[in-house]
Amino acid sequence: MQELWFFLQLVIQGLAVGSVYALVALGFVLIYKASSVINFAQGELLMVGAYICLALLTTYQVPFWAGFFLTMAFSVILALLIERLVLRPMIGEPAISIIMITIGLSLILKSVVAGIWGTQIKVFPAIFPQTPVRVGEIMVSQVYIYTFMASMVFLVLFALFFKYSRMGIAMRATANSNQVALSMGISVKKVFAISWCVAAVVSAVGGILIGNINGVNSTLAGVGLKVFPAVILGGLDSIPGAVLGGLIIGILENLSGGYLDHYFGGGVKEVAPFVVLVIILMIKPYGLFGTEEIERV
Amino acid sequence: MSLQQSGIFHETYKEDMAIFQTPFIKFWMAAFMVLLILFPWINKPLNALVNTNTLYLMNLIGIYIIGAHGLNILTGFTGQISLGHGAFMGVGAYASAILTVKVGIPFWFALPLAGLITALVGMVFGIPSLRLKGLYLAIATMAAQFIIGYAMRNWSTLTGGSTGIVVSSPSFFGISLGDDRSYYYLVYTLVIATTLYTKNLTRTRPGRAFVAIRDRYLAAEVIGVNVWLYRILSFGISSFLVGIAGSLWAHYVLVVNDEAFGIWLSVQYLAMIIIGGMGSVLGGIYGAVFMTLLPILLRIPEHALTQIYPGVFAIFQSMTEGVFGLIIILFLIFEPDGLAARWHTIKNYWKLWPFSY
Amino acid sequence: MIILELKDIYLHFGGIMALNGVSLDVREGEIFAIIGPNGAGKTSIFNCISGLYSPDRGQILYKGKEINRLSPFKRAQLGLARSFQNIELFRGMTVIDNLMLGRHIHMRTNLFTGGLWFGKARGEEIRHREIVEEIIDFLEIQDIRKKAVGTLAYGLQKRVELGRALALDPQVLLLDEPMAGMNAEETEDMARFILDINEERDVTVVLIEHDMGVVMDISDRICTLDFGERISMGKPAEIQADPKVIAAYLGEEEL
Amino acid sequence: MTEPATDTKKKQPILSLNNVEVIYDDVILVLKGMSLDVYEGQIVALLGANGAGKSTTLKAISGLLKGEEGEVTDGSITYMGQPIDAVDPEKRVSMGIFQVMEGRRVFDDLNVDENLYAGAHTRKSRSEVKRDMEMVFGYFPRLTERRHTLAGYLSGGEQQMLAIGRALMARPRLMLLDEPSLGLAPLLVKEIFEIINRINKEEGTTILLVEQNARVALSIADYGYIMENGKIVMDDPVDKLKENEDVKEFYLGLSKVGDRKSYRDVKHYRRRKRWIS
Amino acid sequence: KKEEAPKEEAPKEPIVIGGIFDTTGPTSDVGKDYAVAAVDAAEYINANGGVNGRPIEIIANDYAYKPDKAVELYKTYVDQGIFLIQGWGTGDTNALKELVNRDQTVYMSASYDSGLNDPTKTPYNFYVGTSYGDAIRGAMQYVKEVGGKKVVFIYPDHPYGKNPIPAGKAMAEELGLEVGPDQFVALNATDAVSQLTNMKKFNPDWAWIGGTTASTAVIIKDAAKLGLDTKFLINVWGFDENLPKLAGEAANERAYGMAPFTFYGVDVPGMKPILEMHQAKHPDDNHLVRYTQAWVSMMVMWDALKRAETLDGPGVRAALEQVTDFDTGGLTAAPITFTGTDHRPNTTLFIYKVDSTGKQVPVKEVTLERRAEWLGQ
Ligand SMILES: Nc1ncnc2c1ncn2[C@@H]1O[C@H](COP(=O)(O)OP(=O)(O)OP(=O)(O)O)[C@@H](O)[C@H]1O
Ligand SMILES: Nc1ncnc2c1ncn2[C@@H]1O[C@H](COP(=O)(O)OP(=O)(O)OP(=O)(O)O)[C@@H](O)[C@H]1O
Ligand SMILES: [Mg+2]
Ligand SMILES: [Mg+2]
Repeated sequence: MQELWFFLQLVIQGLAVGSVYALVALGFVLIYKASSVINFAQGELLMVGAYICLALLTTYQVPFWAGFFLTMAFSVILALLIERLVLRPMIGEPAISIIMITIGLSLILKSVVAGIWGTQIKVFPAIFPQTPVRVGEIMVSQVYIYTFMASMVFLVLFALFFKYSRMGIAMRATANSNQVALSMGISVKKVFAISWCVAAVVSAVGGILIGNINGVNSTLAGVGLKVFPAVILGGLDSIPGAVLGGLIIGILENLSGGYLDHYFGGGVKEVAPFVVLVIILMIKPYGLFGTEEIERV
Repeated sequence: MSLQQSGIFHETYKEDMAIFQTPFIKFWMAAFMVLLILFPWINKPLNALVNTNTLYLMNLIGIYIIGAHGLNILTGFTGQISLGHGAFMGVGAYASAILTVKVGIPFWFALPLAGLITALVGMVFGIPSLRLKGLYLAIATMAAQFIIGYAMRNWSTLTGGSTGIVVSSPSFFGISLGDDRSYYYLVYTLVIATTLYTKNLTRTRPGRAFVAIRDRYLAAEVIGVNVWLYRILSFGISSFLVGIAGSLWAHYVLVVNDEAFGIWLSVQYLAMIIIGGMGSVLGGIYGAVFMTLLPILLRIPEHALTQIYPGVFAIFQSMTEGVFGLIIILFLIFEPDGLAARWHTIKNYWKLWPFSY
Repeated sequence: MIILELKDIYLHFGGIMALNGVSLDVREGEIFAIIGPNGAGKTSIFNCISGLYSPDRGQILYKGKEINRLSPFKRAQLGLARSFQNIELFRGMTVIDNLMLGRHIHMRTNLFTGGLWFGKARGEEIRHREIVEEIIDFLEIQDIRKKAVGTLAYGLQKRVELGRALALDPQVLLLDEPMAGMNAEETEDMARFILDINEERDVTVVLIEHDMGVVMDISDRICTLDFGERISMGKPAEIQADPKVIAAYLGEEEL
Repeated sequence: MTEPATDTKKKQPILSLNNVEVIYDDVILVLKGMSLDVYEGQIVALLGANGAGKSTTLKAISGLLKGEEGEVTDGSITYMGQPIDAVDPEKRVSMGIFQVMEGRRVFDDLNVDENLYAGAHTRKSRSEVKRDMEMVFGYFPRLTERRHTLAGYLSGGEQQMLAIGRALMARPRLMLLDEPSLGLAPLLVKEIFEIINRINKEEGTTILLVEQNARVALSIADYGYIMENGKIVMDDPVDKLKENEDVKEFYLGLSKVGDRKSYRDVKHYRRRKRWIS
Repeated sequence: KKEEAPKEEAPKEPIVIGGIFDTTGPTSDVGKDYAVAAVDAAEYINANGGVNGRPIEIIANDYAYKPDKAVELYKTYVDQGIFLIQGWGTGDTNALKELVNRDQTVYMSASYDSGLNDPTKTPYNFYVGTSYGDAIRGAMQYVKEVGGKKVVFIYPDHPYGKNPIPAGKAMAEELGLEVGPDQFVALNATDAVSQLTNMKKFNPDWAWIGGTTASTAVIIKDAAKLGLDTKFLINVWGFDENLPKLAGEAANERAYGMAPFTFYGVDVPGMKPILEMHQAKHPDDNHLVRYTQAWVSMMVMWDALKRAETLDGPGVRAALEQVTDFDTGGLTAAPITFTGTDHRPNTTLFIYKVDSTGKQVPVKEVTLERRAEWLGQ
């Protein structure tokens, strides 16, 4: 019995943490789907969002909801700036250069944040009720429940958006070929701008939620790295894949931490997802839901 | 209009295939070699200027050049992005350290062996490349990065765990290569050898097959390239070189510790070849120089500022990383094809000058 | 003698039957054309022959031996070369390098000798370079030999692609719409090249082409496909007169 | 340059290129003073050998050069009386210029329907788009059965149909067609040109047509330009052009006497005649 | 000798000290404060007569916690003739120990790794905080004293976390404590539920945490969430002024810190100059105990420099080895003593706890024997 509770606790906690990953992965996939850009600065966007909200709430004493929306507004502005200054000049350049650009971007964001707010950990004022929810012997913080809900809402919104909206189709077209999209009158700039804005907003939401869990400092951006196994597992360009991938990685981490760490001396939690990832990829090379690259001649 | 330079006619294909085609280039190449040989004896004034040990820097640059050639073969030529080369370099470093310290093999055997071991490990982690494409493969190599990193930390009996292994400097017929100057000659002998090797490889059959796989693997297969084999070979040769770099690194820095071979190193390697110019042998060199020098150069103004306002130095330090990022971005915006390409366009321009069009 | 034979080939993609029991045979030394409406399955036949698709059912015989299970590169080594409908050149490389790649199967340089260069590798490079230059002369593309193919005009790329296939020294050359995108004069050149390849180099040519002027003129035999099925096969004159072919493909107008 | 046909003489051209120079990669000069006028409602054919710069000309007009390291360095392009050199390519589409790019550039990862929707990106009314979509499927029944297939899996000809269908979805004012007949079966070539003719006559769409199949092209065009090596070397109303001996020989594939010859009879490597060399 | 960026009107050439700090890397949350303090202390030293009239100058460079960067900086310093270094982490200090030994460079680290205090192995390494090994032994001793029976060790997969564990286990065994299965929580962990759930099965009275403040807060919060009764003893880098803020109420009466140093701002004589410096230079900044740690290291170094017979590595080392009962003005739990055979600064530390109101208060001072067999362990 106790073993069962133990297992369930691990799974539930995995789901909880996984929903954080899912949220970040969503923003990531969004950018990828719209522009085939692999965004290495996803974690930094999240961190910036968290810091902005924190500054608003603590330094400027803004009430939570106002602070929340101001943070969203700021994220949009930041995304527009990034798009205008950094990505637009790169339209039409090879994907790998753009990847590198986002790495450069992550360095800048990180150092600006460190320059403004320092590197010490800051604590979020408690926004969500602190008492964990309890089911039997299982306990989950409420923040995670909100995170889970947020990722589900975004999941549905994005999936519909890409399938049916004019802009959604334009975005996928752009990802396929900037050049041809341009020839359709699709504004590649606009597509980039919108996708970055939305991704920044999603990330900021994620940042605020995660910030609430453990406070905010520069290592927060590290969550960005978790995104890779998640999205690849789900399939790079799949919205449901991102969410599912995030959840699976969360669960995997917790289960391997709970059952294997003991035998291997720590750190299994961090690598186990990658091992599973490689195995799954060998069976399904495009992840669970990723679209296959078309290879006909 | 053809881009072939006018005025030079090759009578044989042999001449047409030579690396240095004009006396002009040959002359400068020779001058450069002389400078390279003399450098350890004339670097002192430079040290004070940039406030660092330039010989140390040169050695690091040399080591990274070898590694960058490796990654360039895999990513630049074969088109398979690797985010695991930091770890592969670590494999080379650990292999060499274990072989010399624990097994007791002399450095001169450990060096090529480390290369081979890394090649083997690289090929194992290259197996997914038979099925995975593009970014999926890139992330699979990132998995290699984390898995190897984990092994380095946790396989304590072999790797000394998180403390690492302390190694000693190699010696050459009784002469210790422990100081920067003699190590310099060791490193640069290998830099030249690997550079020539890479250049030659990429302009002959295997290199062309690599590029063919990068550009269009289906077509490559149809014209008779064993895509499978060459993908794995590319991983192998690429890891071999980076393993050599790792071994050199280990015997220079004298301590092997997993922290040095994290994902950041992989990213840096990638940055080197992107900034230098992918698929260009010179590109690997430019990139390694650029990525190693830039942070050092950035320290100069920071250092000056620290002297003036000692209290605020921390802010500047956090900024240098940002400036580093900024320069990478500016660089890619203004020179998306890398330094080697810039050189290429300039060269083309001058070839045709004054009739540029 | 029959050099290449397809026996009852079936191939489907999801609900689409791309090939529906196609059989055909190509005789050594002839120019054999495959025609048919768009989406009839012509390119799919090529893909089956060169090993990019594996048919659901049926046999592919080359010189009497079944090659169904061979991987594409092995088939190339046996003497099957092809060009593609959507040009599949190595865009980043120069024309020379593209053609040198055509020589890949005839070369032996490996990771060691290649890296060392002097000695074996250089000699081999020079020998094969001579062969490649010959092809360049033959196709009259001397002035672009050092250009990156990605920047060449469409028509020239087609020519380079032909050159690359030729460099394999094939016994059977599969050409997928070699005349597409060419004006009358260039079509004429291309036709001439194909004829020369066929006559002087003794290469069997299998041709997919929509330019009926060329097809009817240079091919020895023609096979017509529609909806994955062979609707006729025979001499050009027979095909031209076949009402089924006219209805499905040629249209009423005279050529 | 000869004067354009008399009936269009007074009108302002809808599109005019004046001495345009285009350079690729900062060094390769491809268009060397290209001039050309297209009048509203016309079908204008642009012919020329491989590498003459036809596609480059179209890309200069639609603004798609930038993505290929190309640049208009001299001269001006005017559309409806306004210089458009500084206008972004996507803006030019909303101004009514639409290019069908060479080599069937469909969106591989989108299905046929979505490709068509993407073509209609600049249009507002959903119901009209729906209607036009049915029209396109009417033109190309082959596409109807492949509606939900990803475009990347289509055969070459099917992709070409899709590329043209996509252009129809945009309802442009000036359509730039780069080798629309590429890879299409003879029957379909005829149909396509009929469609082109029809949208020109019925919708009044102006068309600039680059086509290697000169016979068909000249059969529907009003006016023709022949370019070589980055310049226009000849331009005339079609009727006149068709009578030109050189055009007959090099573009229509007719020998001096005017009948067809066999390729097997062509002796090796005649010296080509070129207008400039 | 190099003379770059000389201080204006400096009477004499400054003594240059190399700094290898983490101000941007993963430990920069504490590293920055440490670096600032080192620079401030140099200024204080110069204002108070310097080293027999000669000013000192500290070159504060960031190595972002990368060992190879540290080696590079180190080599650069040595090349410039520098023989005295203020360094930082466990990984890099260990990485450098061979070189340090070879070059006879005095290396004062912020890593209190016990492996660095045996002069027969690392004659040029010094530090001023109670070693991690002694801290963990002290913790076990305390557990025994308050009647604890079962302990578990929680630490990251990282030299700082791992190195002292064998010492802790040996001590626990010696004292007859029951040791449960180790738990591993990464420094950047965002939750520790799986580990704590695992630990719950053993249900220890006390658990040792060998992480940094951030991961410690995570552990403590999750422990509270899971309703564990276990109390935590936290190593020096995991217990500072930020902990109660981060962990909130969860830390109250649950978090105990092993503290070799007096917290920033506590009213002891040694804190006076620190506070003055703070007022003068950056009154708005907010400092942690890390500031004190760097300050003490600099003060001990100053003391040795003043007494050094020759201003080079061996000279300063000899002077440091003569430091006897150095009075830190209450900044450390006990005075500092080095000898030629023992580089353990002291074996005494405070145990702080977070009380029920969230304040960090000292509860006890533990002193260990200076057993010879514990040297370097
Ligand atoms: N991206 C590019 N970079 C460099 N040169 C280019 C580029 N695109 C085209 N060119 C060159 O410009 C010239 C004209 O090319 P263009 O594609 O316009 O020819 P075209 O007349 O359309 O030929 P075709 O009939 O074969 O399509 C060619 O010589 C080609 O090599
Ligand atoms: N890999 C694939 N996946 C799905 N459908 C495919 C694939 N390959 C071919 N098809 C379908 O099979 C049919 C035959 O295609 P194929 O390319 O052989 O036609 P084709 O005769 O070459 O036509 P065209 O003259 O237009 O090139 C087409 O309807 C095409 O859409
Ligand atoms: Mg086809
Ligand atoms: Mg063209």
